[in-house]
Amino acid sequence: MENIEYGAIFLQFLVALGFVGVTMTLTHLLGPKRKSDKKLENFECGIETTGNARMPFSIKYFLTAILFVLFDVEVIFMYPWALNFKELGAEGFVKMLVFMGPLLLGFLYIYKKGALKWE
Amino acid sequence: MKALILTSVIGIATLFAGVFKMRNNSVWVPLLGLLGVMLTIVADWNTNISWYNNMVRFDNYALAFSGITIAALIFILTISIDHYKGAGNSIADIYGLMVFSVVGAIVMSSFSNLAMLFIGVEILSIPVYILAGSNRRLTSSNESALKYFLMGSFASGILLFGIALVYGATQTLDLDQIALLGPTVQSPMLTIGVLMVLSGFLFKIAAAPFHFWAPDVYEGAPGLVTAFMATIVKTAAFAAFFRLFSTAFVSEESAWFKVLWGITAATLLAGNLTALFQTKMKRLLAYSSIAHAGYMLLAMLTLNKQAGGAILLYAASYTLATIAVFAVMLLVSEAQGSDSLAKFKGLRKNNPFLAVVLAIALFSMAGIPPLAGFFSKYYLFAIALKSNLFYIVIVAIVASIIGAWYYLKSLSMAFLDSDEAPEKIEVGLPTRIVLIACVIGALILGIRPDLILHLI
Amino acid sequence: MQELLQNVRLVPMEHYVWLSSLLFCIGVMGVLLRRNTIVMFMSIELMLNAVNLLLVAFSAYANKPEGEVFVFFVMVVAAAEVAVGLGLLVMIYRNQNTTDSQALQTLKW
Amino acid sequence: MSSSEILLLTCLLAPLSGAGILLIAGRSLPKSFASALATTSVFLSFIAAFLLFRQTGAETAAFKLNLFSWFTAGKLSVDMAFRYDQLTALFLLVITGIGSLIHLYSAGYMHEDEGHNRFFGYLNFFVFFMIILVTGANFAVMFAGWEGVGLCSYLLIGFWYKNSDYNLAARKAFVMNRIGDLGLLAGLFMLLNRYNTLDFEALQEAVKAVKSGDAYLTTATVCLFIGAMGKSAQLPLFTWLPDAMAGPTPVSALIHAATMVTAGIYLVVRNHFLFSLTPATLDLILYVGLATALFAATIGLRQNDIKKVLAYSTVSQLGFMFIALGTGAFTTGFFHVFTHAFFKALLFLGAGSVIHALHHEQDMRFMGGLKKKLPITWITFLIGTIAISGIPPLAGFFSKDEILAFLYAKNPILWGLALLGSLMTAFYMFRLYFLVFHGSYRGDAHTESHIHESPISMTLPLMVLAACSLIAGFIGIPEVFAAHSHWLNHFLGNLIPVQHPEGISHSTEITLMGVSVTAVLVMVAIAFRVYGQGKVVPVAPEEEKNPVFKLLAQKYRIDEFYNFLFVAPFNAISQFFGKIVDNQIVDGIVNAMGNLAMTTSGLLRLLHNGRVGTYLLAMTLGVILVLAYNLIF
Repeated sequence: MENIEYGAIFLQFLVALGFVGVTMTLTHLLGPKRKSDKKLENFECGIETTGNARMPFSIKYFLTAILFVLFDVEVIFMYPWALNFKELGAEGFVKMLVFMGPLLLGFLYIYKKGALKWE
Repeated sequence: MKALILTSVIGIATLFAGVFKMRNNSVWVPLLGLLGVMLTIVADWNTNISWYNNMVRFDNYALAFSGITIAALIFILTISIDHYKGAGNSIADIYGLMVFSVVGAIVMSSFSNLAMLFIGVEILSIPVYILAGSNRRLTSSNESALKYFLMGSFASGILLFGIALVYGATQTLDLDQIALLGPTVQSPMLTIGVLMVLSGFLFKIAAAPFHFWAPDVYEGAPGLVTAFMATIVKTAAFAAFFRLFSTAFVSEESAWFKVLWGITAATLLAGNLTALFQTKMKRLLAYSSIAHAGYMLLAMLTLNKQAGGAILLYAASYTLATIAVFAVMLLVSEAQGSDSLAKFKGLRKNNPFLAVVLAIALFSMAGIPPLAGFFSKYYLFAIALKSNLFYIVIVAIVASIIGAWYYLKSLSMAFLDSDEAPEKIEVGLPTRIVLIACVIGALILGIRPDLILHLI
Repeated sequence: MQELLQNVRLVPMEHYVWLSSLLFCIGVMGVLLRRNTIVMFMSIELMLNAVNLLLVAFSAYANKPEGEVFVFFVMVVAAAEVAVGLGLLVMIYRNQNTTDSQALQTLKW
Repeated sequence: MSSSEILLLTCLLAPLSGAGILLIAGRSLPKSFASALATTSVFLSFIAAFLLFRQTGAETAAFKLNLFSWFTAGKLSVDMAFRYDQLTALFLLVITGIGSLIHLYSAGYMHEDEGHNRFFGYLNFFVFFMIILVTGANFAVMFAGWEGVGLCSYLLIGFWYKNSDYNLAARKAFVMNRIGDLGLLAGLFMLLNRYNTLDFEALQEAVKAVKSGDAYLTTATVCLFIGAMGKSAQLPLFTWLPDAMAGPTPVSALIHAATMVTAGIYLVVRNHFLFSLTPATLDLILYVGLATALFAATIGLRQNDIKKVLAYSTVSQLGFMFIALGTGAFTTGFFHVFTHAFFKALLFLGAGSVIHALHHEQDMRFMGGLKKKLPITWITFLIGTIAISGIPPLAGFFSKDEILAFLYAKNPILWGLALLGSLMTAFYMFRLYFLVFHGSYRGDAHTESHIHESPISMTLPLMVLAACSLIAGFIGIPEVFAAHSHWLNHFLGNLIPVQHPEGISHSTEITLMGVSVTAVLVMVAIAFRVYGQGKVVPVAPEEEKNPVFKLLAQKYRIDEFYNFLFVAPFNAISQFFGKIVDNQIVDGIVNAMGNLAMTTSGLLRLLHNGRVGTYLLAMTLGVILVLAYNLIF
């Protein structure tokens, strides 16, 4: 590795972080504080909120999506294994089974808990 | 390694005990299983084997700290038999999460690779985020979980960035390699990485100025979970902290020593001083746990070999006292409807047993001989003085005087006479056993501290 | 594989360090400045991903795979964290009817 | 195990087993059994101590009883070891002897109390720790005893826990003592740091090469002395002792007069080899002792609570002991501990007997004329009063006179000041005595009809202690009167080098004695004039019409003159010290520290505003601080 001088970079990094911190503290301390409904409103998208805030949204849908993400992400461990499948041989296969076992147990658990029932 | 695998299996088994509707008996699965784990720890003693290309190493240090966390969990589970009486099936999930969290604690006390450190920290933390919010209907529990989660994952990010920088500078994640290469690396990346890892740890142990989350989270979380956080999470964090900084990062001592010195002093003072004003037991204990972290940081500063034993002794005596205080607090606040200090007034009248246990536990925390708390503090001060850390010891002694004040203040509540004294509180057999075990433990460690001190 | 590493090394390492530091700082600022909990989660994810980029770059330069393997673990852990975080958020939203991180401040002093 | 070792172990374990039984099974035991058990266990301890003492002569070598290795930390290894030598022997006799008498006394005094058995449990526990304190062969064991007696004292001061004032008093004592302990610990660590041992013998060997006035050692001894100041209630850490009178009177007698408060003196005497190497510390001890002796005595002049007078007198007498230590006369300091233990225990128990008879009335304004009603208490109390005032041949005379002689050798001005202190002692003690026992009864009639002498279990200890107060002084007859008559110097001679007041001829010494005795007698006479008639407020002479009586009234003018010359200034000074210095300045400093802590606490608390944004910001600033710390500092 070439010997690059990183000191300057990190000084920059520090200054950046420090600037954020200092400005926030200062504005927090110096700024006038007026609280009104308008000010407390969300302005993330610039669109006025309309209608009932209690929008009905499906917990079931959310749950399934989250569970999908969890199990889906575990698949990344299978990519390197699949690429080196031949080199790793039988031992690698057994190890992958050991990895998949608890995952399946997890699946069994959520199934038994009824997390996948739609009704 | 047996301990690690077995504990994970117990965690899964506990979850399934809930699925198969074992109801209130589900606690026996982790309880008996963890007793088994304790046996494997004893069996593995003095083996010192490293596993999987030195990802984890089960030396005596790792076994001793794993043992403390597992023992603490056994105590907490035993108390929960009474505490969660009549709760539904989801109780098994809570037990399961606690066991999984302890898996993380075991990883944190045995890692010898930075990747394992990160994984350990996350396995420890993620279940606790859920546990903190496990009282779903209660706003305070929600708030506690949200705060803990936001700040915890923020801190994880910082810790991870630090690990990445250390990896960049040394091109390895292995602790032994880092210790070997550390002195030869010139890159400031190593220094900055070490300091960011340090910040991540300081959050986990709730050292000032990273301690703000602790009182809120402790106060809002359900009582047993708070006890869990105050004992197991803290012990595990210190185990990992000391393991990392006394081996791999020693060469960078010049970078972190001074700042840790300042933080130790700040933690000692902030914890003890803020506690003076508290009127609620749980919040008071949160500040006191911050202060106790300060004492243990003292050992970090010395970094000699005895410091590991001193931290172990301190963690053990602190765990015993904390569990006893929490058990009493849970009983009282359940009977009185609040954990405000005023509700402890006159406890002695109808509940002398609880009052005496409280007294011994608080005396131990205040560091009054001949209890465990005194000797554990004494050793920390002694090794700190040996390392010529004169001024910080003075700060620590002043802090412990302030500490003694509020411990005694809360205690004298229990011994005052009051017309509103709590009625006789029924103490179940399991809780009684835990309380007596804690008191005896505090006495034994006070009389023969070297039983634990020289384990490692 | 080696070709890929060659390509990674075409960019000087300091550029990777710059970029991921910048991403990390943006993440930190996001956490600090935003009040919507979901956006705060996203910012934290950004911090983690900045680290992932850094790890991959270091790993490629050192010609050692451990950094890349570590990234897998970080991703899995991040996914678990997000699952838990969103779960908590849904719980809070159902109870409090808001995702504002400052709405909850009953625990203090 | 040799017979001596078995005796020493008995001495230790007897009170412990008593305490164990009483504290564990106390509730279910009948009161009479509990008090008998407690008294017997301490008496057993006394017998063992006495048998041990019988075997001990001046030449007997010290022996060490090593029970087990307590703990090891690095190079340091501390044993649970006990040491028996001449100094320990005498201390053990005092502790167990007076201890058993006070146990016996308490059996009568506490008979009506509902916490009777618990009380005896604590008392036994105290005796156990006190024995540990004086027998410990190293600082660690001694410190265990030191903390143990502190704990028992805390428990006993707050014994009547239903009164929150008493709890406050207990807490004050606890906190004050912690401040002292801080000094003691700091001293210990300094010694440990340099000599790597805590064992007294090893330490004595280790400092042999150190030359006098070594700065490090001076700092260490000053720290040790701060510990002694806390325990022995010296300026400025003394305010807890008068408050500690909230505890039951036998406790005041045993713990806060005879034994525990002398632990500070024990500490210095035990480590005389350290202190004699540090003249600066000795000077500090001398001046602190002198200031305390005077200060407490002036306050004692004006107190109306019988126990408060005795408490201030104890503080003052402790000051005298430190004066002796400060002149380097360690044996003399111990001598005063020894005599003081007897007469002060006697006075407290006597006061307890009075309080018991008057149904817990402690204010002397509502006493008076009790000598007929409480004859035994009266006689014994009088003996105690004479003894403390330093009138020969009672105990107090010998020890106090020795202190004064040493002080004269050092500096006649200091001698004058100390003499003033001892004169005030005589004055307020006789004031107390006259107000309580002479004149006529000033309380209400109902109580008067119920006054009766205390039971035998209470009067017997009084009589024994009175006998001891009569004769205890003879263990240290001044060498002026006969050569080699000072038994105490001889007995402790091998352990502690004997000092003699330098540059004082025999005739000077006798003159000094004469001066002090005469002055004391004058003081007694004045006290009698002012308070002896039983009229605290004299009749106004203006009311007298008859010129003859007017002439008689001139005598009252003399009274007023006395009043003006002695009582009024004393009162003023006493008021000044009691109200201004004690309440405002000393308490003020202590309170200011407390307020500072509370204010900081309140401010720090406000940082926890409950907003997760603030916390995250604090954390980020923390990270920046950690990263930038090395750049800034």
